[in-house]
Amino acid sequence: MKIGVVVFPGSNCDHDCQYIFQDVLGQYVEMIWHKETLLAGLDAVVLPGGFSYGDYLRTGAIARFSPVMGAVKAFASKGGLVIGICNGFQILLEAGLLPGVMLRNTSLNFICKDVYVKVENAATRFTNQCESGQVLKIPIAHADGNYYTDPVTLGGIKANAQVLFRYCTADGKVTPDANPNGSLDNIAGIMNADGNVLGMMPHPERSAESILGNEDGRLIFQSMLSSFGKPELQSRLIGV
Amino acid sequence: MNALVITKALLEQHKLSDDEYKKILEILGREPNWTELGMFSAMWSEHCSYKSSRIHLKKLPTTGPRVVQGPGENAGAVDIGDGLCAVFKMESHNHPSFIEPYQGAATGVGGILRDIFTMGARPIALLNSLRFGGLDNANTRHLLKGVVSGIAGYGNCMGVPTVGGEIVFNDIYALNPLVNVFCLGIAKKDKIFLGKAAGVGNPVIYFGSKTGRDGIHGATMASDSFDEQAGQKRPTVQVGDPFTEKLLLEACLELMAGDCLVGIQDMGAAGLTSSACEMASREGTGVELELADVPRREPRMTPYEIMLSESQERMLMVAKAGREDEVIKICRKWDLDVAVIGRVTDTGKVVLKEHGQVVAEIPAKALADEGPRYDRPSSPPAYQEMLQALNHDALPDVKDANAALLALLDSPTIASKRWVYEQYDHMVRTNTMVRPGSDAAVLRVKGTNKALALSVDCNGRYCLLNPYEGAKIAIAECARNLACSGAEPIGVTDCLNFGNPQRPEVMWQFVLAIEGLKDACEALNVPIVSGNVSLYNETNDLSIYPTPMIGMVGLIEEADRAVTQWFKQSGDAIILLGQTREDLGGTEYLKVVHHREQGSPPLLSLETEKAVQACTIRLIREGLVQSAHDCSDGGLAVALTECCISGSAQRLGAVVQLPLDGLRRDALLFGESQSRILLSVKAEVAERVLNVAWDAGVHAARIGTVGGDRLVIQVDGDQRAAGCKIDLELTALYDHWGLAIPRALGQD
Amino acid sequence: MKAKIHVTLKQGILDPQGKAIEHALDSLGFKNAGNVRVGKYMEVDVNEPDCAKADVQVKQMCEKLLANTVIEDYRYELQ
Amino acid sequence: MKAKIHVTLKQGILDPQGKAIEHALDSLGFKNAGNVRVGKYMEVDVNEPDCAKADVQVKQMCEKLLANTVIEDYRYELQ
Ligand SMILES: Nc1ncnc2c1ncn2[C@@H]1O[C@H](COP(=O)(O)OP(=O)(O)O)[C@@H](O)[C@H]1O
Ligand SMILES: [Mg+2]
Repeated sequence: MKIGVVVFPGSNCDHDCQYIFQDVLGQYVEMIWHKETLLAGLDAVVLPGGFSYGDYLRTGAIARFSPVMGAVKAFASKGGLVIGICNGFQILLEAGLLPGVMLRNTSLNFICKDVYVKVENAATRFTNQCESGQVLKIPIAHADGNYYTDPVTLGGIKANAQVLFRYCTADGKVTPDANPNGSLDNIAGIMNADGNVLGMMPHPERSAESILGNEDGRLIFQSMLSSFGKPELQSRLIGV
Repeated sequence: MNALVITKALLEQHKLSDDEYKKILEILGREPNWTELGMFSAMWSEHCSYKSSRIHLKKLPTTGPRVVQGPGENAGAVDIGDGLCAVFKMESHNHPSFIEPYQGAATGVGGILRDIFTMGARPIALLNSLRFGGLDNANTRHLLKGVVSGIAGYGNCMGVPTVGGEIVFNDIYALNPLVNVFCLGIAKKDKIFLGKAAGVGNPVIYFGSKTGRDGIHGATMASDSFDEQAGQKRPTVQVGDPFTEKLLLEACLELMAGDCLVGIQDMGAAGLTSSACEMASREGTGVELELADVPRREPRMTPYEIMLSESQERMLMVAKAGREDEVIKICRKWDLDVAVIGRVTDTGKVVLKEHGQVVAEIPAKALADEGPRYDRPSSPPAYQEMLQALNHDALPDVKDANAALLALLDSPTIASKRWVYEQYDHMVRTNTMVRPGSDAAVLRVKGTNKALALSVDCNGRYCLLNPYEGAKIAIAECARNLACSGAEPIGVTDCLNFGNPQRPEVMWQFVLAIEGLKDACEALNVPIVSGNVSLYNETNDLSIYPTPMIGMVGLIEEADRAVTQWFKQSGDAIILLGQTREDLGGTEYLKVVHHREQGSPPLLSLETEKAVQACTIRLIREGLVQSAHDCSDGGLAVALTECCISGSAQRLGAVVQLPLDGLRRDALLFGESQSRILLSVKAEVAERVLNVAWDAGVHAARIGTVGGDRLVIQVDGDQRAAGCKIDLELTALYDHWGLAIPRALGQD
Repeated sequence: MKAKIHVTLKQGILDPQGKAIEHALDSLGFKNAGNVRVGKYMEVDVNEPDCAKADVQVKQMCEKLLANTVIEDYRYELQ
Repeated sequence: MKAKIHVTLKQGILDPQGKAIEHALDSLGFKNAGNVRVGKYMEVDVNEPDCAKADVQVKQMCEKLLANTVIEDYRYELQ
């Protein structure tokens, strides 16, 4: 699989995403400077985490005007796979590729810790290697992950099974206590109606190697690969 | 050059003594102008010139087979094999953080990061050592919140994980908090960059942010004591811009990947002045700069302001002549301001021009290296004997050990720092194998099988009671934290925070502490490769405790062998390495329960320490160890508690049986005897582990078993052992240890 | 000309910052204070002598970048 | 009464946000825009009918909490 990882000024999980796809999963990865206007020959695009443009003004607000975002929109509209992680999710929201906005965490603090998310829909190109209802342990690291949208939109994405991940307890209960940031309906990740654009706040790339003590996040990347018909990964697995 | 009347008041403002001024006259052969006076003042400040400390720092051991770069450059570098080296350093930002905690701490992080990436290393980890007053004080709470969010704000945005640190709360730091930040980066061994202005005719290039009027006199302020008028020093506050620094980092690394760069240095304290004169001085060259070409944020800045501004996120580099366009192109790609502002010369002088007119001219060496050096008088304070006297007979032994343990767990110095490190991104760059919360942070080194372990440590109270022993213990404990993860120490950086060096008792503390660091480093065979001195940490004439903060780096050859401090499995055997003595002096127990900070710090035998650490590392390497945790603040009872409840995945209880062996009950449970490490091992290898230890000459005993949902510590012995039993539910222990800090902050 | 721009959260949108400040004011003893709302205030120099043109430009800046109109309102004055 | 409070960075203090926004406006084609400064705008209800007393309170809130007077200025109106 050919994967493009977009580098915005201020991206800081770009290398981490590159490492997972290239060094751990053995895929072909291209780093894409944000001034690029063409995305040719790629199977999937990653918008990595970080602080694009320092997250000044609003998270993702400036990055969405980067030249590359026009290409990302075109890529997505032709059905290309796009995954936005953390800041990448925030950019997808600002760019209108996914509905809703991010508010500040209710604690106002940046929060970095492991959380549990429940897979709400396992029949997608991002989750097909998970069981429906499966609980994944994946870390979050953000100050603005408090997802919000209007009730009509919320109703729509729920009805359409676009909510892929919700914050939950270790045993899979979606409770207010399990919600780390005040996110509406405990939403941790959503996809678009066409099912090819995913935004999620937790960082699967940080929990995809046994040497880091957790491989749950890997299921998401493996799902992406398998949706390209490559369930048998020729991956160079590190630390297994 | 405009004439200037040098008055006493003007010199005082610039913190230059009469003798120092005389020396300036000698060097120049004339009176300095205002700009030159300012430049001397900044470069000869304590902060930049180390005038009170330099002759003592020379005693520190700084060499070894792994040392690639020792003190003197932006940071030290140590060989870790595979063609790589670890580049690291620690810095203080105490005074700025007291004035404006968020920005002070943030710009401290910014400064130490630049020190690392100017060397050609990509920063991969930050740690921080903090000292505050008691949390019952509203201003301390404000400082703590501000400092923590400042560190988070900068480090998180940069994408460099903050993987560890330590915090001590003591009223002595209430009006003089300490904010020390440590950074480590990885560089190719043959691609280390130095701050050298080599090659006459080569262009001197400025890049990064524009220059504003921020922080003028920051370097002299860092050498200021505070008084009630601290508020008036406020305009010197600098605002950090981590986004620009991130661009600066990427631009630097991209420039360094090519071959157009000759030398590079960041503009830290004393801004353009220090970078220009130090780069020239190191190489024996001169530089000539045109100030009109310096990118500026504000109109009508004078040469004085331009040269002394401490605007953040700026760099100075010397490139190969003719390669300017390449450099400019890369800087522009990263949206940075960039300008060729001068050339390297062979005059040995820093010459500054404004629109072609010379506005300052000073020999570079004189500014950078020939500042004053003082051998300041030192003598022990009159109260030293009183401090050390501790009559054990006057201290009632513990009657309710459960209550004493809970009180210790409530002490914010001992309590979990989770509230702090959850605000730091400690996982970005996906190297963090052991996150904050264990004795040392462990990071794998991508592309190798190795890992690095990092720890920062210092017990200021020990150093107050005995500066020599306290400093020794700081080194020993730091190394012990590394050993508990399975790492061999390979290098040290320090940040020596002391009071006013013009007080003989402060100099006495300083000199003894240096002796202690030296002896401990030599015994443990680990060099000091970088460091920083922060003096004048006093407010209203009250000096802080001597606090020689230590940052240590350790190497683990096989990353997957690293262990953490918490228990792993029911049924595992608990083994204590090392011996418990009657060490109550200077303990947290004495402070919390008896409200005394007195006595002699625990005895440390460097020989024993070395044996215990070597034994632990060996056992871990052989894969025999499930968990390892050293006994420090709060002694054995607190260490056992932490083994039970500090793991994030699960909590596991323990049943422990200790012999009293003629000790006091409190000394057994809460005494801080050195060179002790708690291991948990699979029951079937317990015997073997004990044998390995005894064969290595290390005292070892099986003291209990992991399991259950309580911590039970029984003490056998005579009648005197009564009341000494600890028996508490893990949930109760966690309710104190885990929540003490958020509770004190009203955020539980 | 100078544009003075206010960006505020729409009515009914949760304001975590406002809430936190309200809470802090309360614990500082300002029992009278309530209903805190936090927004942004920006000043932008617009080098355009024609008032009407400047107005169009500032409006576009707000719509495109300065406000997220899903949750925020904006208003501005030109001076 | 309602207090409308503006908190802005002091003259000469670096405004990283303003800088980034300026840059963004420029690349969006707003070549006329410059010198962007970003501050906070807050509204606080003060349940105190006496104007003079309310004034004292709001001033204190600003000094103690709402503004960081080391680097920020504030001003307010009461309505
Ligand atoms: N300021 C801080 N920032 C990040 N982590 C911290 C900080 N203070 C403490 N920690 C973490 O909390 C854990 C316990 O710290 P400490 O009690 O000082 O350990 P030790 O006594 O072993 O040196 C360590 O993992 C440490 O890294
Ligand atoms: Mg320890």
